[in-house]
Amino acid sequence: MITVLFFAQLQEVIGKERIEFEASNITVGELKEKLMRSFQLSQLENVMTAINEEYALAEDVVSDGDIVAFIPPVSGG
Amino acid sequence: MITVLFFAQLQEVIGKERIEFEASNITVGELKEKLMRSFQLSQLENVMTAINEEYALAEDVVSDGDIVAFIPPVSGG
Amino acid sequence: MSKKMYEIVENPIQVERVVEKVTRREAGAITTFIGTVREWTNQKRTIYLEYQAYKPMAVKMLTQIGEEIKMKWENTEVAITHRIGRLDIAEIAVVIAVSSPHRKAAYEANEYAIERIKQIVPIWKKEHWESGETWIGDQLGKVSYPSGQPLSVGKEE
Amino acid sequence: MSKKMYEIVENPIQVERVVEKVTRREAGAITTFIGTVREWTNQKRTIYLEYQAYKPMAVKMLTQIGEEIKMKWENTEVAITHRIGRLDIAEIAVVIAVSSPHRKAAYEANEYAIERIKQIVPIWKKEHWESGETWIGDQLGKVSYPSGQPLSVGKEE
Repeated sequence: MITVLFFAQLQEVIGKERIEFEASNITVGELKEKLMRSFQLSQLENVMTAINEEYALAEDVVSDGDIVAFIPPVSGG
Repeated sequence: MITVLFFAQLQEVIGKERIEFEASNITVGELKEKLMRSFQLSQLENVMTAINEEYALAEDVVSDGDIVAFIPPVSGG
Repeated sequence: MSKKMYEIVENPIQVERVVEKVTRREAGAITTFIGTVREWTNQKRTIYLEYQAYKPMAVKMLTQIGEEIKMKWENTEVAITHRIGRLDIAEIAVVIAVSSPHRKAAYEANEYAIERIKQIVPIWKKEHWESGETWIGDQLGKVSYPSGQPLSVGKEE
Repeated sequence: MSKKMYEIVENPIQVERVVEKVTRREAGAITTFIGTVREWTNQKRTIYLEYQAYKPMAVKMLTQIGEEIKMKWENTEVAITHRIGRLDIAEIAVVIAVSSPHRKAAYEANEYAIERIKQIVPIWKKEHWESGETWIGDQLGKVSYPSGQPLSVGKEE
């Protein structure tokens, strides 16, 4: 099971804070593709990704039990 | 009557916070000379002077009723 | 130390509390940056702001920024508290406190902290204007995303 | 405004009180500098400090520094409180708060304020070391005057 978290505008567009689904050995890039298709999102390109609270690259692999978060451009401070 | 104020090490050396004396149309430079003689102070050169709470130059004239302050190198902050 | 140096909170921030965390006998200088909610941005009037955070990761990133600072500026101590939720005009969103034996490092390290917060800490600000609302994205050159764009609403999986 | 923006006080300074004086709806950034009493200077240990001020002139000079800042950095607001008397280690000697719509100006103006205080404000610090006491003179390149020198004690006129 992979948990995916959404924040800010992504959370509003998708209408949920989190989703969970079965997958393993999928890369961050592949996961983005899958979500863009599933939610008909026109782009997730400039959205960064974190795996288990650490920033990740498109080629990093997501494993069972991981928490993946999509991080739209931040605006704290 | 001119009032002269002393601070910090100057105040301790002279042993007073203020002195008053009669004088008029004396320059800051002349006043310094006079005080160095009176109090046997070896130097007042790098001590700045204020007349009525404004920094003054050696050639500025002190008038009756003025408050003159000797300002040793400051160290606030 | 047992004090929480890096915090995400939901209630008003007391500046004094954050300053106390970095106060030390060996420090002579403490700088703080206090980010407050500004009413006007260009010609647009903000009514209130809403901050959201990915809390555990935000705390981790604030901690990382503190570690970066301690590597770059010798003998500094850092505390950062960021508030989330609804904030009204002039309320405090973030307080950064840096202590150091000397003032130059305290200023430089403090400014570094706010720059890094705007780059890597997963916190988002939603501006509520008189005329609508917008999530603000600072990270990639002040990109802003009016609701619903550039993402189009889709159905769930 | 009726708030005292520039003050010399004899009791502990509350950082929050100084910050409040510059908090405004149009400011998004407030920086503070907090000068505290440091225990160690090089190898010497300070037991406590004593600050003395030429009070009315010190307030005048702090006010002048504030005016200089407002000329140099648009739409800034400044408040400075300096404490005098006896101060123990880690106590606050000075708080400078600057607010501005944008953070860059708030940092720069704040640093300018502390530099100017060390140049023109008639306040003096006496260090009480383990081994004695010294009035410190920062103004002309860190000159210090061990008591009784370079001035020699004389009789009154």
